[in-house]
Amino acid sequence: MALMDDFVLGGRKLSSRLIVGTGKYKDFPTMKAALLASGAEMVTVAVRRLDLKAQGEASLLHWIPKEMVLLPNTAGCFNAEDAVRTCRLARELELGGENPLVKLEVLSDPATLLPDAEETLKAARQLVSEGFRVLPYTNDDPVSARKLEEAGCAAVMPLGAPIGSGLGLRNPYALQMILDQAKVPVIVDAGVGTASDCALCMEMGVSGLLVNTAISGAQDPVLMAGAMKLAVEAGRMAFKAGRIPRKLYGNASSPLSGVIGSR
Amino acid sequence: MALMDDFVLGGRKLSSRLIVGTGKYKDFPTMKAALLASGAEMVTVAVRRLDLKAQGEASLLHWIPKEMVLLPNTAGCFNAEDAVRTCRLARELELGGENPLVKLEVLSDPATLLPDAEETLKAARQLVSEGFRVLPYTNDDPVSARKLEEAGCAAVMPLGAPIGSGLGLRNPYALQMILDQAKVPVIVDAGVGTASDCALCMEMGVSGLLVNTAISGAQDPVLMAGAMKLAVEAGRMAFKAGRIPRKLYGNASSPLSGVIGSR
Amino acid sequence: MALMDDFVLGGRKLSSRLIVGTGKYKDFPTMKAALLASGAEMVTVAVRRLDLKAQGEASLLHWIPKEMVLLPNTAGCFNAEDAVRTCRLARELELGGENPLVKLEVLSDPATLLPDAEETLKAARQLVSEGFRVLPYTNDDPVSARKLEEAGCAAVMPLGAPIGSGLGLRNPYALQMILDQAKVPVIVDAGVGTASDCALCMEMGVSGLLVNTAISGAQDPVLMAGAMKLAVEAGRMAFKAGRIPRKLYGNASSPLSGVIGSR
Amino acid sequence: MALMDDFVLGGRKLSSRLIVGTGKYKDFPTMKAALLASGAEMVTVAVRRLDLKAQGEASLLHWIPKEMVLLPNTAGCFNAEDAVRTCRLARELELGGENPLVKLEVLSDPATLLPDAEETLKAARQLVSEGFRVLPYTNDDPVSARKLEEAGCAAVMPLGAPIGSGLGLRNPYALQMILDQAKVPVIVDAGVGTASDCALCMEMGVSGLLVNTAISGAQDPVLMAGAMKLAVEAGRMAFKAGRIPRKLYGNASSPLSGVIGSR
Amino acid sequence: MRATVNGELLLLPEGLTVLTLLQHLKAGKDRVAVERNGAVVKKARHAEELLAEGDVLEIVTFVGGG
Amino acid sequence: MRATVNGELLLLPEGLTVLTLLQHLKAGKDRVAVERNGAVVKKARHAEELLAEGDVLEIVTFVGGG
Amino acid sequence: MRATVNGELLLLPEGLTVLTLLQHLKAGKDRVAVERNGAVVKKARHAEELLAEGDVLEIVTFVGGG
Amino acid sequence: MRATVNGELLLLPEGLTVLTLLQHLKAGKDRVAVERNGAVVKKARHAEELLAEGDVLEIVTFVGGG
Repeated sequence: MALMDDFVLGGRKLSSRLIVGTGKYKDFPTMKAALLASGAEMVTVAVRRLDLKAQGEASLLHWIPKEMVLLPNTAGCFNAEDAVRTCRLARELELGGENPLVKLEVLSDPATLLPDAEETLKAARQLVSEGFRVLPYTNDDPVSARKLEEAGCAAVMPLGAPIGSGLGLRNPYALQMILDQAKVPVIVDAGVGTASDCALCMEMGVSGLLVNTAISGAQDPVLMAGAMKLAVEAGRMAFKAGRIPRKLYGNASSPLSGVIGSR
Repeated sequence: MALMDDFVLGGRKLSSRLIVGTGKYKDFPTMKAALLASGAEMVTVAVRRLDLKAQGEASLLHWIPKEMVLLPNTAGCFNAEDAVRTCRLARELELGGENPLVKLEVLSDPATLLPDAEETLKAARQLVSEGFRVLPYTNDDPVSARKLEEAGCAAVMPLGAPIGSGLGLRNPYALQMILDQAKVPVIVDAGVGTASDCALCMEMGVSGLLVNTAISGAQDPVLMAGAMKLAVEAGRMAFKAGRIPRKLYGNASSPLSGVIGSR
Repeated sequence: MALMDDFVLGGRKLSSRLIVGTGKYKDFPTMKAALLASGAEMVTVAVRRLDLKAQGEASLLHWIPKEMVLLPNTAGCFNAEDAVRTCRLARELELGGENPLVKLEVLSDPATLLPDAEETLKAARQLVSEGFRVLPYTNDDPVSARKLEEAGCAAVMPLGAPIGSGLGLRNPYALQMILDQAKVPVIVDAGVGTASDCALCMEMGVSGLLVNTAISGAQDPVLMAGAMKLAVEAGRMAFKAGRIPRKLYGNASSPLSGVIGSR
Repeated sequence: MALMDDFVLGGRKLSSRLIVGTGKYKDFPTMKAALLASGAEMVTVAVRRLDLKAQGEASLLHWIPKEMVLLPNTAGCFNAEDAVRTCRLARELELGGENPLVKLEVLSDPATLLPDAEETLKAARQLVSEGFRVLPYTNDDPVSARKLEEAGCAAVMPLGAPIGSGLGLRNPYALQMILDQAKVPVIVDAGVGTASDCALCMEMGVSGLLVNTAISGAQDPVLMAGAMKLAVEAGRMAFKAGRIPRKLYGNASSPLSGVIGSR
Repeated sequence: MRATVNGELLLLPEGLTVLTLLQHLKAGKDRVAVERNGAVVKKARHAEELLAEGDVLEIVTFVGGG
Repeated sequence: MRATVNGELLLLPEGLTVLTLLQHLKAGKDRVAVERNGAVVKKARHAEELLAEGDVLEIVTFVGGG
Repeated sequence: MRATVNGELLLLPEGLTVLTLLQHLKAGKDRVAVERNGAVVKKARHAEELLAEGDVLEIVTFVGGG
Repeated sequence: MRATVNGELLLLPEGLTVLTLLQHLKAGKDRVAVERNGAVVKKARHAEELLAEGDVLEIVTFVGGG
């Protein structure tokens, strides 16, 4: 049974709550099969220097289904200025559009790959002023998230765990606080390791997830993409369905009366 | 994308790995809708004294889709003897069949609803000798599980948490040990609270789950049934797909080279 | 500050709630130093065949401080009968005593080292009938614990995790249920990995802990023994002191009024 | 057995690794008894407007043992400027001293009481330039911690959980990353609920803890203070002693050979 | 004739078989199974199996359960 | 003369110094620090520092905190 | 004429525009965007925008990323 | 005379008691307990208890354990 609850992210109406990356696939055909299996309607892409030596090399874009919305990111930028310049180029690459969507990602260092909240905020303010719809990747500090929302970002995208770590949601308490205060969509970006991580985040009420390594790095990326698709839907449905409360002592699911031999 | 991997449980070939209960629904129509939404092919039913006063009351069986396999349980029994008698009556109710399937459940007390491993084992040995295909509900002690398997049970069904508690999988270490040693299907029975609990258990490699209260007790049982269906499939697919390893420090999903401004 | 709350275990009044084992030390002097550092008043010993070839070899007992109560165990027994015979020999080794204390341990197999609850219960009933004060090592199933208590055991000693695993308390829910029902002392036996594991168990209200590998296997056993001693005391005191409740949103520890610059 | 490993915090040599607050006690005598029971050598105090109406009221300082080092905090400040002004007044209150110690605490809002990393960093830079020894309370983001260290802070004090929440260490992964990179002492500040939380943090290798509400808010603050003292020592000793590794399958602590009845 | 049916002592007409008992109790509507004095009475024997004074009978059916 | 002390507008005698203000307020009993118009007034200067119309003063002390 | 393109110093023919540069570099096959001395050159202006000695150019495209 | 001691078949002198067996085995140094054919021999009876052909004896002591 399908649940009809689209949501709007950066002005785009989406029915799939799973956004997937296009990095680190062993080849383009595998990537394309995984993108299709994921059911994603939005995919992230990176902006990089054209390789002047690689003549006539196949282009990424030929392998991304046309109907999928491109979400350019600023991965690889370690300060606000580079991130802003990258977004301006991304806008040009996307052939304009009034309010281009960008995934803002300003990292602190190559070792931890953690976001630099200070620089991310600086870049977000600039980009918003230039008309971008900014989806910022951030840490799980509710204060950073609030400031990004106040800066006019179209969503906040806290990490579940470091990029590529596969640790899942390390701090549900922090995510709960972010959800309690946010008026824009909350997307968990980075850290997912497997399908149940997606379901768990969705059950907490996040609007969606952004996953790359957990799919592209799986032994069978296409199968994992399908698993993530179902897990995100399952988690959303469970969130809507209203789970039973947790208690130490349970209740019988079969009637305790009418048993044979009783008096 | 659908994953084709049927499994055999007590001689029945099943493609759905979610078994659901029929207890505690507010009415039969809701139950039927939930059963259908769950995609289950096997449903548990309890054996109880006929209510001599309730004339012409609607029967449970009219509301269970014909194609679903009935799995009679011995819920409510607190000793081996009552459980065995209940199974014999269940066989009669099922109109014979060579090797009738039963869910053996011998509880220790109404407060904790925990299984009595000693009595369960005693009943299992008797029932196997009478030709029953026994699916025993048990605690999460790997030794109990091994003895039930050695007694000839068709599967072992350890709890994730107490019946109706909604605590999910409380002790993944114990379940892992049970999986490491079992040569029969391992079904997690009882304790599930929400969809992610199902995905998590499936990702560990269990053959399936048995869920009742988490569906019938949800605010929207039909929607939760659908969520569980997807979560079980998602977890199974993720298990097959081979997740990425967990590590404290991750890896970039976008290339770190070719960034603008670099030298 | 010292907390005065002795407890009685198998008829012995103890002020230390840490019981330690004497196995797997690299040498006797290290063992003795660790026993002293642990502050233990009761130590476990195993019963084994005398090595007929080892002439004049130093004896374990010479290295155990005289004031420490010996608790002979039945480690290495895999069925009730061997355990009972071992206890009878232990009684003789202890030079009689009216109601000798024994740690009953009947394991299921050398791979998991998990207790065999069924055989343990059988042995417990026999030993109680022979006047032993039985301290049974058992799994964390509240039903097993209750049956052992009903059989007349002087305490129940559920595992925190498998012997020597160092995983700490894997299932606090199960331990809580055991504590809720037990009228005899509950001792967590096996599974402890480090000091905080001890504190955590004591804070839940257990009467004490039994630790061996986590001390003898530490890089510095004597220092770890001291750490465990303090952790057990700390956990007991915290349990008595009554901790603050957990909540997602906290409260300021400094007054929020009277800050400079405010109006 | 006592472990001799003093550490230096903001130029002060300390043998106790537990720093305690002076807030929220029901009365001064209880506070004093708790401070003594905690064994703390450094205590935090807040800077507040003198109450012009409260004539001749007892002073906090009369109740703090003279030998304890005062650590003034900037609690209640919600921006860098107020925090800096508060520190300047604190320096005057402390009657000068070359490089006064301050606990820098800039909160984001009264609801979450979470630190504002951006403002904290701004204030830290200013205070360091004025010769203060800054001990900053911060979130558990390793990037914030690194920037504070680079700004010249004498330590970093990440939260374990929100102030007064009693949730303990919510994100050990983040703390581990902070420890991996820090060259200054790491003190866990805020979030502790009970003794085992202290032991656990110390076992990870933090230099110390700062606790207030968990002591002052306990049913018996003096007893809890004693529990925390022991837990901090226990955790430190366990860290130094080198714990056994965790594994799913354990090892016997008693020899498996020489059992009676064997061949 | 008296018999205990599902835990209740009932006064029943003489000469009932399991089948006529079920009809007497209007228990036909459901799929049921019958245990007499601790042993199952197979459906095939419902018509022949005569009840006796003091019988203890259990008449069961399927109900919702987990 | 009017001055704001700890957020309250007070009417004070003319010619007060920080020191005489503290005496006037009976604020001697505690260890206190004073900020005048945003800048700390060192203890050594309490006797000389004359207050002026409209001054904004903060007089602080230590209280319990975490 | 020398210019730095994607971090490499290149010797280029005189009088190139952004458009002819891209053709010169056979960079037509992909969707690209160009930054000249820190400012984006809109596609519409590629044909007019003349390059100058010492220009620093970035020519970028989309690649896989997360 | 042959007897199995701690799992090993030993050839022993005739007429041994438990006590003289222990001396023969130089097993005096430790605190030991003895089981003969499945039953404990109390220390008080070590001097009288005569061994017989084919006895199965277990001589145990305390060793380190957890």
